[in-house]
Amino acid sequence: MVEEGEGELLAWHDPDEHRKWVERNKFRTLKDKRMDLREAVKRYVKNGCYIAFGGFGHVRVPMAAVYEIIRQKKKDLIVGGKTGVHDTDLLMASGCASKVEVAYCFGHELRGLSPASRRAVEKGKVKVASEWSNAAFQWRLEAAALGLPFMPVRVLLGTDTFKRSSSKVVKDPFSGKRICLVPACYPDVAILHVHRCDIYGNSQIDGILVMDFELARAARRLIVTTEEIVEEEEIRKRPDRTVIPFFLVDAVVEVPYGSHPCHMPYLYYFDEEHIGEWLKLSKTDEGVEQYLDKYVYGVKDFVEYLNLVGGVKKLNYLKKLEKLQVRLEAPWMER
Amino acid sequence: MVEEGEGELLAWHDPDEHRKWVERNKFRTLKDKRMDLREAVKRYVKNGCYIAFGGFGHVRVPMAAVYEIIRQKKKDLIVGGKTGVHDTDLLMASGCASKVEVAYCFGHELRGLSPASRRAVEKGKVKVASEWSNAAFQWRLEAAALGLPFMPVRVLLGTDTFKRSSSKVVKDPFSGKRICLVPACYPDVAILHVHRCDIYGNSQIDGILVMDFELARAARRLIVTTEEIVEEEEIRKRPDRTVIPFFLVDAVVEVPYGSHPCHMPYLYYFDEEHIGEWLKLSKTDEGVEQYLDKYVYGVKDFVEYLNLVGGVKKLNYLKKLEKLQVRLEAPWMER
Amino acid sequence: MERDKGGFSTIELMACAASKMLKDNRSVLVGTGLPIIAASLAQKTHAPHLLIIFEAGGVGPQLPTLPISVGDSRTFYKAVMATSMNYVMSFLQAGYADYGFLGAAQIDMYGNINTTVIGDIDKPKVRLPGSGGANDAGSLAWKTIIIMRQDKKRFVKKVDFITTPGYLTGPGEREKAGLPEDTGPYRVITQLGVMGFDEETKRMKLLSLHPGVTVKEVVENTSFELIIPEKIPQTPSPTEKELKVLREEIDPAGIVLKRK
Amino acid sequence: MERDKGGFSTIELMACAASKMLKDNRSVLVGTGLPIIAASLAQKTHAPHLLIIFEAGGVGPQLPTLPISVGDSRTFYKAVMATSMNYVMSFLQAGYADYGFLGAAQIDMYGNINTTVIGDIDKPKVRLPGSGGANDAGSLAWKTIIIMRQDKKRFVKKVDFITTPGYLTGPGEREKAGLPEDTGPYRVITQLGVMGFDEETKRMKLLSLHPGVTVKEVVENTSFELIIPEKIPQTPSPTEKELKVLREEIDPAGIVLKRK
Repeated sequence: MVEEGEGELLAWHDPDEHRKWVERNKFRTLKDKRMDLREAVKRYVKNGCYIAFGGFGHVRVPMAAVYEIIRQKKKDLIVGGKTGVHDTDLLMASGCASKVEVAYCFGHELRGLSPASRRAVEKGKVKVASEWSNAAFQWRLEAAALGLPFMPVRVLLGTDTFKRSSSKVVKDPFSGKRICLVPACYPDVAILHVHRCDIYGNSQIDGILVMDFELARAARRLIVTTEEIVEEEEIRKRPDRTVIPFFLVDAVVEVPYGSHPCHMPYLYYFDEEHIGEWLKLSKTDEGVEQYLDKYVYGVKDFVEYLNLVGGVKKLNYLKKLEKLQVRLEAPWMER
Repeated sequence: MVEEGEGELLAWHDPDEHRKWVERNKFRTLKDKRMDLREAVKRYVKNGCYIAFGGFGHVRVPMAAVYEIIRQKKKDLIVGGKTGVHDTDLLMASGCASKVEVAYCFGHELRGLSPASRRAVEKGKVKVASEWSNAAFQWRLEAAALGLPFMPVRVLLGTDTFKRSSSKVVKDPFSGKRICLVPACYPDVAILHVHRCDIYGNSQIDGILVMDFELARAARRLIVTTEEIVEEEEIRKRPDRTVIPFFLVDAVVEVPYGSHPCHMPYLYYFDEEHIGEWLKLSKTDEGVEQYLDKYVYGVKDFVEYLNLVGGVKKLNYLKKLEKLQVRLEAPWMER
Repeated sequence: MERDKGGFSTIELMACAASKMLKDNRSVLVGTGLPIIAASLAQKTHAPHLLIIFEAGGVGPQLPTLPISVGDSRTFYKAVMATSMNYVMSFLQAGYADYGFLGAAQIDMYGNINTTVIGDIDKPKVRLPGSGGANDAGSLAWKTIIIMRQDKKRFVKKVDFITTPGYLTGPGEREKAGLPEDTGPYRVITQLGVMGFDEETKRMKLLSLHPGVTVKEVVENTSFELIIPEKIPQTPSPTEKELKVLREEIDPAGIVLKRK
Repeated sequence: MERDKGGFSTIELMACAASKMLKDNRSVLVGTGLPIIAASLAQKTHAPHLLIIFEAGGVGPQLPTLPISVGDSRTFYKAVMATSMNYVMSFLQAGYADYGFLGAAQIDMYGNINTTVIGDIDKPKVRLPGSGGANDAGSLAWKTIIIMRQDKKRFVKKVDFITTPGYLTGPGEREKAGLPEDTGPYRVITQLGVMGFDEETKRMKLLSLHPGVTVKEVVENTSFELIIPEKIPQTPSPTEKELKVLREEIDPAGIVLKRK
């Protein structure tokens, strides 16, 4: 070994230990895994666990599940911030997360920085355990998906990002050159939002997969939230469309619009009004409380939340927006 | 390094050297790449080059291209025998190949061993450069697809297969355990048969991908033979169905039934009669000559070959067989 | 193999014996031939939730007929997923494959397997196909089951080439080599009986004799010292139901069951 | 940035300058904002075969409107391929990405970039988003183009944190660190001018001044010693055609071009 990052090594397991966990805990039983969000989060999101979410930025993020985690006041979550935007921002703002691994966090892309999670980190309420790049994080998930201890990569090298990661640099015995080894990342639980799945969890995603193909295999427990549940027959008709096979899945939760205010490709676009409201309110701790009281603690479930954010009219607008039938309006465009 | 295989290291490049090759030789120009098989093979399959084929066993193998290679009497090919069955058997039998890397060769699965290529190896006409497993070979292609010098794997370890490979064993700095590093395999040229593509090479494959997703990226030059050429628009309608993007592709050749006598999932099944004829004839060198004279040298193109093997009637039967509408008959079932 | 007096053939007996080893709610990586037949039989009898996986990418198919190749469209007919070898092999490596089936040209007392060459690798007497997916299954599946013919040339003191790892040179050697822990050969099924491996020494051990077969016959067809326990049960004969399923549902054309 | 006397805004000038750097028949990894605008402009002018790639998986889209996020469905609208980050990043690693666009909070004279933190990483004054795909593009793309604001707090002697590698501490250092050969920062585009890197020393060098900007202004807004050649051309003003394409086709709503 030539060099070693000083970041905290999290969510890593010796591959043999992980194999044994899989052997003892994951079964190929074709059983109905439907449950409600409350139950799924209660059962699989434990205080202190390492959690990662599907999607990217504000795209295909399982927001209904994120709200439910906050509603259940989970504590000390360690969040895999693999381009974690709205999800990680809310979890840090709400006090659910106490640690984060960062590839990209604290920002909302074009919309600007995240006041709440920045505050949480700057005040020391949330600790950054390590730094990564998007590709490095994603290759950590691939290493786990492949049951490996690490993946060799040609990024991070030479930077402080490497120094703050838990990677190692070694000499490649083939080329004689330095190469970076990123450790596998096996999240305790992952939550993904998909376009459709059957009651067993066989899932299809339309459009880009981002890192979900890898994440679904890397995670030990997997909750799938879905826009709709379809017949098993429909999945088996086109098996080459399956992105997640049932035996990886522990819970199936049907949540139409389950990514709101994020964007579900082909179905609905970003709700900029709502994201804007959050970005405005989250400038202060009081604003965060106000937001959570209204949209999370104050509603009994996701349907009530959807009504509160604008109901059918808003959802129809977001659908039209996705289909390019209306023009985008966004608070951040006004500036 | 703990241990080192003594197999010949082939098709490996220093990743920096490969990157420079890519930068100089591969372009993103969206141009019509259609050409006939003769031209494609002439242009990209050079004597002495390292070649690999798509598909698996007798499934989705670009046989029309294999016949064309033999017709052009290419010499000293090094074949990546990543479950190379009918393709590698013919290339060794015809004298085109002089070296092979073996994961699985010399056999036709249930149909028995390959008399011709076994003879070629046993008589020393073809040299086995190295031994692999299927997974190891496929991870070599993945390493190349990722632009890496190697992939860590947990196979080969402890065996003579390892000793005859060009892999190395090192100590994993994370777990402290031994791990095998398989070198990247960058074939000089690969030929894949796909269900459909556009004139630029954007390709779709239905059903399993085997290792073609990796091979298409690992190879420096890529010939795609296709059952049909479709409009660019059709590809762009469902971009998540694209398995090979155009800029990887150097030549597009439309060859309906281009996998015969192999099997194209959803379209046509194995031609057991023809495979049986080959297995019978290839028991002797004379038989091989007879086969090649009749089906390769004796025909001017693939259409003439298709007529010779049974024409429309045979093709209709193979289609019905694939759709489970008729019963399978095969010479090897008679034994 | 012909049908014997019991009303079943040895190959049918072997299929049933293999089938019984496969537990429900687990997964099995199969090849064509007897393994797929055994796995199908298990699904249709005691293990309805057994997941069948093919190395070329087929996961959990509803087989309409026996596949000829492990990449054949039958292997992903109405499947749960039609994916890639990378995906399937990654599952194996991550511990998701409970059983792997292998054939072998030679085997030694530690279950090391040769499917590469008879004679010297540089001057082969008989060149065999090589590993294929065998080394992968034998390295990564939790339990590997070997189906092969038993005779002195196949059950050898030292295999000509270790294609696929058994217990290598004895207990702990797999782990020392870096192979996944707690994996290795589980059963060897031949035309004579069923063998397992002694927990302590990892040496091959006779577990059951097929009806009509004697210990002497087994010993005479083995070139190494087999552990022979005092009491050796008989391999259970196929039940009526098993035979019916095998002959009428799984392989009505006799593609595998009626081959010699 | 307001429209100046020349009839175009600084941001329009920057978009045009960036656009001209992109050669035809090559590929560019873009983020949202100015990079996607510059790449679109190149496609619609001198580089019709420029391939646009997004890190989340969109490859070669026919953008119907400006995407807001790099994972947005617009990034794979009528695309050549909608794939994964693994696939796209693998392309970068294998040498298929010619250009990568980056933003930066701080940059030093070797083009090392900070987007992680202002102040101490353990006691951040301002916590920034971190690398995202920046380290990847900066490590793997052949040429990285940085677009940022130029002032003394951003063009610094030493960045608070090297998020993304420039030339590190000088010539040969990238290669020594194990990064791909012949890669690195190519251009820095600011509101004042365009900078490149000296071939020999790898230090930042002024290449052109935007209309109306003086060398003095540039120097006053840079905390490190910039190489100033004797003759410094003016950054070409946008043409009528470029402005028309920018305003009417690429960003008619002014999502990026009219932002402050």
